[in-house]
Amino acid sequence: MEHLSNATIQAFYLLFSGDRDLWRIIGISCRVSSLALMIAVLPAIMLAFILSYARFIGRRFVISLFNTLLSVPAVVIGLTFYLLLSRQGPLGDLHLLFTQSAMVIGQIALCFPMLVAMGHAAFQSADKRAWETARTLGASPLRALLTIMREIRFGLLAALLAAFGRVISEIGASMMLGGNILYYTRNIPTAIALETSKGEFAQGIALGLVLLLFAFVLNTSLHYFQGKGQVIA
Amino acid sequence: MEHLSNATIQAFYLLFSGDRDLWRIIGISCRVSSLALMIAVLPAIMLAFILSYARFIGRRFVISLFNTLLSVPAVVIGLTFYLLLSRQGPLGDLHLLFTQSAMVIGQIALCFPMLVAMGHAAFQSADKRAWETARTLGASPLRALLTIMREIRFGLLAALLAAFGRVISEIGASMMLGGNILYYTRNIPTAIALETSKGEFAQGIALGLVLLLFAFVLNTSLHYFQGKGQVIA
Amino acid sequence: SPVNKTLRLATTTSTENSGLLSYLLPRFTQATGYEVHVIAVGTGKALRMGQDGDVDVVLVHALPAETKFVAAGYGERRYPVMYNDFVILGPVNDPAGLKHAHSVVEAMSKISQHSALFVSRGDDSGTNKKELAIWRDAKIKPKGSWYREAGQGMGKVIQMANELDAYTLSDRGTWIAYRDKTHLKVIFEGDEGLRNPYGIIAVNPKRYPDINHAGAQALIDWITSHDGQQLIAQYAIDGFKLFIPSATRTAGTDSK
Amino acid sequence: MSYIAFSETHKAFGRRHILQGVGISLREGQCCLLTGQNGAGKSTLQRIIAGLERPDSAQVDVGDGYHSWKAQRKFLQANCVYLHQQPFMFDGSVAENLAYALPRTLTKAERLHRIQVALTWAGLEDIAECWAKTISGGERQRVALARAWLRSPRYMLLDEPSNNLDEDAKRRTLTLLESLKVQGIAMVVASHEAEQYRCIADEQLDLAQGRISARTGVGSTLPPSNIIPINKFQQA
Amino acid sequence: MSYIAFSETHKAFGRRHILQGVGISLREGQCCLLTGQNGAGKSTLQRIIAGLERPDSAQVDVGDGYHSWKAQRKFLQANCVYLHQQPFMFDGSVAENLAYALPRTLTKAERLHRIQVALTWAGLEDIAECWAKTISGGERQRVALARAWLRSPRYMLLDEPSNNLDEDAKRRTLTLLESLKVQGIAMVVASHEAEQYRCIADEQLDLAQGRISARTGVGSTLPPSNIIPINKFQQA
Ligand SMILES: Nc1ncnc2c1ncn2[C@@H]1O[C@H](COP(=O)(O)OP(=O)(O)OP(=O)(O)O)[C@@H](O)[C@H]1O
Ligand SMILES: Nc1ncnc2c1ncn2[C@@H]1O[C@H](COP(=O)(O)OP(=O)(O)OP(=O)(O)O)[C@@H](O)[C@H]1O
Ligand SMILES: [Mg+2]
Ligand SMILES: [Mg+2]
Repeated sequence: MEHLSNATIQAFYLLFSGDRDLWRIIGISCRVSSLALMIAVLPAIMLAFILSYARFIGRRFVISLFNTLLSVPAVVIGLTFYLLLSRQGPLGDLHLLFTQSAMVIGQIALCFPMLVAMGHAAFQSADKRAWETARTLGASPLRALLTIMREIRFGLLAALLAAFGRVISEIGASMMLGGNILYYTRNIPTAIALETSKGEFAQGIALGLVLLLFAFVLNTSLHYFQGKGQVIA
Repeated sequence: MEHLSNATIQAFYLLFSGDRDLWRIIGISCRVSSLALMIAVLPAIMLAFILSYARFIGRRFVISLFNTLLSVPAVVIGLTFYLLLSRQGPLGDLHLLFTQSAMVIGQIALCFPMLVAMGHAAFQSADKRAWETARTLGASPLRALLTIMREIRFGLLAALLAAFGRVISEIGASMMLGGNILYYTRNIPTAIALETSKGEFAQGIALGLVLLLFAFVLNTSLHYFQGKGQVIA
Repeated sequence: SPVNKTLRLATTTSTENSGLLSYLLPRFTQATGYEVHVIAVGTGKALRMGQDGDVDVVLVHALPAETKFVAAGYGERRYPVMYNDFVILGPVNDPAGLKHAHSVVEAMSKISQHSALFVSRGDDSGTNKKELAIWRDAKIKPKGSWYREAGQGMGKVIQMANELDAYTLSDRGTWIAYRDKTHLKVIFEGDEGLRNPYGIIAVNPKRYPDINHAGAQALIDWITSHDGQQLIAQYAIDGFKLFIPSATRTAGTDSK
Repeated sequence: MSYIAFSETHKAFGRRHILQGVGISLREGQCCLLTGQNGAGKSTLQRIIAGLERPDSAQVDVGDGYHSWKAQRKFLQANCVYLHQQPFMFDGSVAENLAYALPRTLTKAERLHRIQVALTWAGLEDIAECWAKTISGGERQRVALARAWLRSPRYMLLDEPSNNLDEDAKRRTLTLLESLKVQGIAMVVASHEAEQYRCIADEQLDLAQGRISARTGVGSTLPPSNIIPINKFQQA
Repeated sequence: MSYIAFSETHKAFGRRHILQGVGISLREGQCCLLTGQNGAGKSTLQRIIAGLERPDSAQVDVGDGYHSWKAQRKFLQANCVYLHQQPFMFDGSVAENLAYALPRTLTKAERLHRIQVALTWAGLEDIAECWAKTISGGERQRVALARAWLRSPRYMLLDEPSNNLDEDAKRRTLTLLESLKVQGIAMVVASHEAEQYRCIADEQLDLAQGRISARTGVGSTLPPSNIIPINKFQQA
């Protein structure tokens, strides 16, 4: 335990003394995960909206499907894209394997179902009159959509945070597709996995705390934008 | 690719021909994850409810905290409990390490924040009048709570499915705390990880499909209970 | 039959992935009644589990670390069990010309001279430690974009080297298991400096009186016995022998 | 004789001081008509009486002397029913919504019987099995009223009960309230259609500028309840 | 002269056939009072006219001959405003809710001006900055009415517009509707308080058993709109 607190202190020391390796790892985590989220979020929200407001055959099947995809281990996603991107795979010519792009692709595949499933639950909870009122007051479909999104922003934010949590903390896909190459594709979770596999548990935990700190800062700032978390009539 | 379809066919063959090893692995996955969920769900929902309906200092901090905990990699959870349960740790005398109980503990820690954060988002979306109407019509607080839960069952179900997805697919905690011991603590995701590390990609994917199949069956049956997923006034 | 039937063995992924353990251990169980729970992790983590008393016995391949482990009193004694050797894998066309090297140090120097891509385990495993020792002997600080530290298991690193057309250092067991799945070939092998010895150490019962020391000793006794060694010698994948038994010598360190 | 008396009730939302020392009392079999402009605080007052909204301060007597609202809240919630200005329907059929208000100790036959009576009274037999969230505005109001009635409380706080109702339903509502009065139930009806309720109201309280400004005895021969000195209540 | 004419409008919910071939037409500057018992289908009809609810079948003419509802839906949504029976407030202040209905092309000064006018009309200056989700029932209704007015549509479908309003607000609403009529806006007002609207209604349609059973010209000297032969419309 003492060991642990030492390692934590050391990790924070490295963090704030601007240790280059550590910041690089953090930078890769941030870049890859935020890119993946940014790419996934719009289409996912649109799909969630369509699944809530449109009526078509197979709608419930699609919803079930996305809920099911939440149960796919990151390593299976990683593996699937590995086989696609590998030299012998159909997309081998792109030479994407073991690059950050490959990690981004894997993470998109990971957070997309989460965004759709949770986003759908959020849209589902919206008052139907919100859409009607917006439309009848002359809002374009896009504006009406934005209005509903504002109404359910708590739910959408929760979806976003859950998706963020999923991509920032996953190891399977980053490991398979990125290869955990120092300075190139090693991000915080794969670095943690590495330290752990070395038996350097304290280092692993300390890195975990760094990750937590980042997530907490992000969270709190998002909550700030969201306003009061109160139940209203 | 051909390799892959062969492995899939083989995996399903094993599945339906009642291969003992495979079913044991599946059984361990189901037992551990469902136990973890069952233990976590009630306290988590209660906490989510309190965070939505009660007013106390530090409430928003607690909400942020649980959202942040979504970003903790499974391996860090695994590591933390490893250090607690290891012989030298404070709980070493329980001799829980490398048992299914340890896996259950790790998975509880993994799904609890998910249930609280998503459950809170769901309660947040409830109409305040639901609680008031229930109470004024003579419902006990418990019955009123159940009534609200019924009103927001879509959101709660989504929370449950997300939590299920998290525990059924996580590798880090099961690997660290269970040790991936064949017949004892090897579950589907750790088996996938093992096959993958052996380069047996096809086996890995095939096991992933088995997992998917299970998740899909569970999902569809849950959706059946939930009723129509429609937006209403 | 024994009182405490379950025995926990922490070992490296290479022994587990090569299939050796699933070949040996059922026979051990038959002979002694002990059931072995295998926890396959990296060498560093395996030793750490022994140190913490979470397992009863460790089977690893990182001689200096093992010596330290025993010296620190974490383990009782180290018994040599077997060895295999490391090989340098690389693309068939061998861009750095390793084929003509006379020693492993020379071979590795060539890689760095040509700045040919090299994928390192980078995870402090036995194999990684071996690789670093060779770099040290060659007086080279591996750095630069040609040197990729992967931080993953052996199998993954072979796959990566395959994808990147890079060189890498692998143990023979994993290589044999993977040889059908890659374009890589063994480019350099057979040097004395590439030997990879495995040792088995029972966790010190003085530190943890309630661990299954009897079982650990039984496993050690069995695996270093004539029968056990015979079985190791016979173990082969597709006709390739993977391990050479080495327990005939007395307990302690085996010669380099 | 049971009663509830509120005095010195204050409530502000932000800087807007809505109730500034309001006093009101509800007595067995009395119907009190609460009027006032939009935003005067009628609903707020009713919600406070029903134990649903916390006042900034209030003295409440439910027969055991004046205590804080918080101390009396349990009693208020258990004995009052508040009919929301925009009633809320639970997810389920109309019949299920009605069943919600029944005590859970009743036998099944008794439950069915009471629900049937309520459905008949409200003219909702046809839509008993409809999903309550989609019924029309007036049907919703009827269900809410019937549901509140099935709860058989001692105090009823009705917020605009005749909203959305058609002529016939309005008439039936009045008849219902009259019979409830006879059964000894105390009522506070907030409405903008005062004339409708004149015939059953014992007094009319007009809420303006945070105070009850006009207290008119209507119909009833009793003096307006609020004027009865507090000590007289406590002797009762 | 702009108009909308619906004919043969059918709508069923499950097995309940709510509208069975209803015809109605809205013409510039005409106010049509829609009455009927609870559950008669008034709201449903208005929602269909506003393009919000899909009828099972309907023939709709908006000046270009009869087409299906689906084909005319865009026009209906763009030209009609429907005031919900229980109005919905967006998350935001009262002023923001009003601003929502304004065209986005206006200058800022113009926006502010119009909002100010609406606030003044509705008597909501005091609560302009209040969070619209928590305002009182009557305030809500006023905001919704003012918001619909700011949209300046050609057709207004008002569902119980005087619900929850106090006397003063009711009077103002009538005045507003009168002036809107003069501006040439066509209105359909569904209400259970028919007498209130008699003075501005040109005709009263009574919905019962899925049909418009009584067509009474009120006040206006024009014949009831539905009786005008369709071909006459098409010439216009
Ligand atoms: N939760 C709240 N937060 C902030 N302001 C509120 C809240 N509830 C009510 N108000 C304000 O308090 C005032 C009184 O509201 P209340 O609903 O009691 O009025 P009312 O007399 O019932 O009016 P109406 O006749 O319109 O129903 C209103 O101006 C309203 O905006
Ligand atoms: N979405 C829906 N699903 C099922 N039934 C519905 C739906 N909407 C309305 N109904 C039913 O259709 C009937 C007509 O409803 P509508 O709201 O049009 O009545 P209304 O004439 O406006 O009544 P009120 O005077 O009570 O407002 C009602 O019986 C209602 O239960
Ligand atoms: Mg009110
Ligand atoms: Mg209606």
